[in-house]
Amino acid sequence: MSYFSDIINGTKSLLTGMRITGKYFFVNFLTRRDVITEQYPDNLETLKMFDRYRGEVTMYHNENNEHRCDACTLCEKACPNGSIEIVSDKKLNPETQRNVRYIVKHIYHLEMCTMCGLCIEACPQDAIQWGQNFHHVQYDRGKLTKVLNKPGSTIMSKTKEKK
Amino acid sequence: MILNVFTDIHNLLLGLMSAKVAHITELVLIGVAYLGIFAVLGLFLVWLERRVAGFFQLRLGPNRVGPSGLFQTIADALKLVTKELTGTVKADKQLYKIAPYFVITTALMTMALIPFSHEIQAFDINIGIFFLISVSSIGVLGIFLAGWSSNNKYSLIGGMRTGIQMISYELSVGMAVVTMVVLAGTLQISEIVELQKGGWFIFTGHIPAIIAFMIFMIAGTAESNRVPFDLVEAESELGAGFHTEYSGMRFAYYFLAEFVNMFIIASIAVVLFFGGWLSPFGITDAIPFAGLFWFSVKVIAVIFIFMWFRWTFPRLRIDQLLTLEWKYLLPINMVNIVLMALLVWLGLTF
Amino acid sequence: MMTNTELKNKIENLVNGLNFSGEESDFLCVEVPKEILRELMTTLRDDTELSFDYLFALTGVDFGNELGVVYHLESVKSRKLIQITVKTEDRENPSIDSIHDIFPAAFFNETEAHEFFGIIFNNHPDLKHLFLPENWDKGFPMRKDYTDINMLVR
Amino acid sequence: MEEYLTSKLKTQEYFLNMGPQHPATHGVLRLLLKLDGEIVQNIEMDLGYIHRSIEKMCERDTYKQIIHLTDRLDYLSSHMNNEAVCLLVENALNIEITDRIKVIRTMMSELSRIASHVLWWGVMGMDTGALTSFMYGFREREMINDIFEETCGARLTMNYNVIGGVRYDLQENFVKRVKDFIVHFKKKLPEYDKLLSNNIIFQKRLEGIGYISKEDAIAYGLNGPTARGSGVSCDVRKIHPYSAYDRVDFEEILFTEGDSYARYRVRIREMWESLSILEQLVDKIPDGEHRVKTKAVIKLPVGDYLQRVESARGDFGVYVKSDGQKFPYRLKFRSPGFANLTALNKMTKGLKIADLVAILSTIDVVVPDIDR
Repeated sequence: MSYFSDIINGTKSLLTGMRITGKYFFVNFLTRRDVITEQYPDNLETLKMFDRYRGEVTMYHNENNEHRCDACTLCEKACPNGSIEIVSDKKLNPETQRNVRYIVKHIYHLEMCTMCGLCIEACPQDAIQWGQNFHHVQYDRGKLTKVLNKPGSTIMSKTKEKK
Repeated sequence: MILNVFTDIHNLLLGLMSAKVAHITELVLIGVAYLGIFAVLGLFLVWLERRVAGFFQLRLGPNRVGPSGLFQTIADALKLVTKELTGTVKADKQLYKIAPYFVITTALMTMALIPFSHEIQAFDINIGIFFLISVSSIGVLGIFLAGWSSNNKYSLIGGMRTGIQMISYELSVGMAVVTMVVLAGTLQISEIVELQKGGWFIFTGHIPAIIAFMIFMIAGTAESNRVPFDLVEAESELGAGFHTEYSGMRFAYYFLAEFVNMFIIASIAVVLFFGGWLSPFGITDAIPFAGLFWFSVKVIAVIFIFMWFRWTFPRLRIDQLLTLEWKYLLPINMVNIVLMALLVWLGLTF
Repeated sequence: MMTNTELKNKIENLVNGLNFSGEESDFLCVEVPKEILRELMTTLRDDTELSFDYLFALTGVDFGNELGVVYHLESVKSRKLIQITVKTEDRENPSIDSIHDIFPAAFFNETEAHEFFGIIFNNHPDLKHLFLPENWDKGFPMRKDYTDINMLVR
Repeated sequence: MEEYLTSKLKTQEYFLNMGPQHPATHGVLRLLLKLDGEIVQNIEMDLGYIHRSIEKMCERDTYKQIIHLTDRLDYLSSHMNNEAVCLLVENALNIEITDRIKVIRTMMSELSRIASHVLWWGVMGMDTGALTSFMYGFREREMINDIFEETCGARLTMNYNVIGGVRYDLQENFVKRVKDFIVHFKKKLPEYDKLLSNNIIFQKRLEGIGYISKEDAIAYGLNGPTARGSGVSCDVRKIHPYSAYDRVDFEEILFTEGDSYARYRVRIREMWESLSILEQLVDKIPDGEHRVKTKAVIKLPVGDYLQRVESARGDFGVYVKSDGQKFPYRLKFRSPGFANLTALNKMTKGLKIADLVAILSTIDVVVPDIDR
């Protein structure tokens, strides 16, 4: 007798499954309510990432094109994959009459970065921070190597308030 | 009115050439027309499948090219046409090239029997259903040859599975059809439809007809190699099964033929159970070509059920496939035929 | 549950020639000469009171002068953990007895230790390259003296 | 008749190369199958297609830098992997962490577990041919990933744990989002059962397939839900409680059938248990520091350290041999997937290719976890 009860129970289980998918079909067919996918390139304008989103490392520049990086190389040392290289030089500070290190290039290899955040934690000046940009697509890997300090930028004087 | 168009063309051709040549020309024209139907139908059904799948899966499906993504499949087809035809080095070249045409030809041949409406049916032979069943079983050769000739083990397994599956499920399709033929008393398709003017067979045949319909749907799914019986392709096991090594247009042939086969199975179901082109209660019987509308609606409804199966069920294993056929469907089918014969004999049908 | 000291005494009575340490830490560490490794493993597994029947991890270690394997065994019954170390001084042709027939779980782990440290496990039937390419001939990557130009040096 | 046939017909076993690119191998696992028709006679494994030698990389990294590498092992339970390394260092240095940290870590672990199991469920459906379950699983996973993204800044490689706590404090939205998720998921989990678990085809595909006995499960070192399907009690959350698991009330799911369907049901029931853990904790997140101060340079004393956590795949262990430097002398990740995979041959022998796919799915392999 289990032969027939097998058939009946089996059919019942199949119909239950069809009811679940059918429900979603008709809801989506009529109202699009349960559609969960993002319409990706279309929603670029409205797509906003969360504040903590780790997209890339950026350097904060204020409106006078000034940054806070004093070339201490702590971020370079903290990086596990060597994705940060700092090219620095020394110049004479006219006020204090002492040689001060300043950064020529803060090179950031996005292609090697694993977004671990150790550089940002290591930075004593809060000079580098997370950027929310996730759209890193490039046709050439070389374009992923970025220089974080903008051309012509200078270091902020210490008296200015920290961000 | 439109019927006149056919006569007009006929007369025009007769005026231009001798009767024999005109006849052949007409046949060619019909063949070309059916090729067109084949392609459009295939592309439309692919689009429908993807769109329906999208809604089942909380997605939208194709929605960029054309209204509601309707031209997406045409774009895909264009891409496939331009693609290189690759193959394995040690493939059996002749069989490898010939295999897709088996599938295409049989699909086209069976399509000739489909009564789109009262007026549109290319080939109304008096052994229609029998012809349909026998021709459609040639198609399996195409799949089998593809699996065999590709010189790929995945293809081979897929091809072997086809053989097993088709031989088994052909029986059930045939038996379910025979059940309905017992009720109809004829094999000619147009006659079967005409007989249903008094009521569709699924109602007049009641219990055995419903059982036959369910069996036909299950076996039909298996015949058209769709989930839950898509062991031939079984993308999680065999990659792409028998057409792993096919690319470009040859792949497109298989792809389209799969969908056209689904259409054919659905059409047979509509003809046998739901009165073909007949409108419900004969409301539009007077309007010519209204049958085309009703036929399409019914076929799409049946196809939707196939799609519903596909996007709900897991796949069976090969031994379970055979168990289902030989231990469940076949015995039930046999009892069902006897039941139907009894009903017809005792006059218990409506 | 047994304390580490009790465990130590218990094992000492069963097998001779072992070197114990780490009685205060979470798990008892045993250093075993490679000749009696199999004897110790069999005893630990089969003794009803100990029943260390679950090989948790098998780690190949390069000790500098020696190569060795660290086994972590656990008893499913008592959830007691024990660490067993076995060393071999021969760096050219290091060999340790395989325990894959005592603990089937060791089978692939021994293969791994073989290809990364070059330790040959006696009586292991299939010491093939599991992770590395089949034609790998650049030495044993996890050894301390292995160098690779692509390796980031700190 | 059969004797006559076997004497006349020449049959041959053949090899089928499954992977590294194959839909069912969940990544780049390569299996060399020895087949007799469709029946699997033997499986030879070839791993290492995604081997990055993370253990060797760890030997040149400080303990802080190791953490982000563990994300890349079993990427579906990256939080638990992080936690293992952090717990190891904290226990070794006796760093006292606050209750808040413990609770946050526990909640995140359970969310990760649900996210991993939900994905597994979807893929399980896909491997058996039911394609729709994948998207349904992703719907729930998306909600969890949003929680992660808002709290940790990343969806997959979370890297949320640091030594001595967690990187950021919880978002104010966190509690609300988790509560929303609990409500949502409680409605959707029964649907999972209706769609797949009770489906007759699905049951027949899994029942009695891939059997492994309790003794074999222990001997092969199986762990996690795979072993619990065979009745081996091996939940690290119960046997060696860490973080806040000693203060929540949950059940260790055990099934004794040992077949694929038992393993399937273990994971489904585990989602319910994770949900109940979340429910117990979500209203009772204690106040306090989210991160305690640690030394800038972390050096572990000479010795051997082992820390185990229950990741979504099972018993994840970190073994560190320290020589007192700031780099570990030898670090070993004991991966649960690798141990589970060793029993694949035993489970699959004599079954069909379709069964192999289903079994591979029920032991829930994540290839980076196996290759490390």
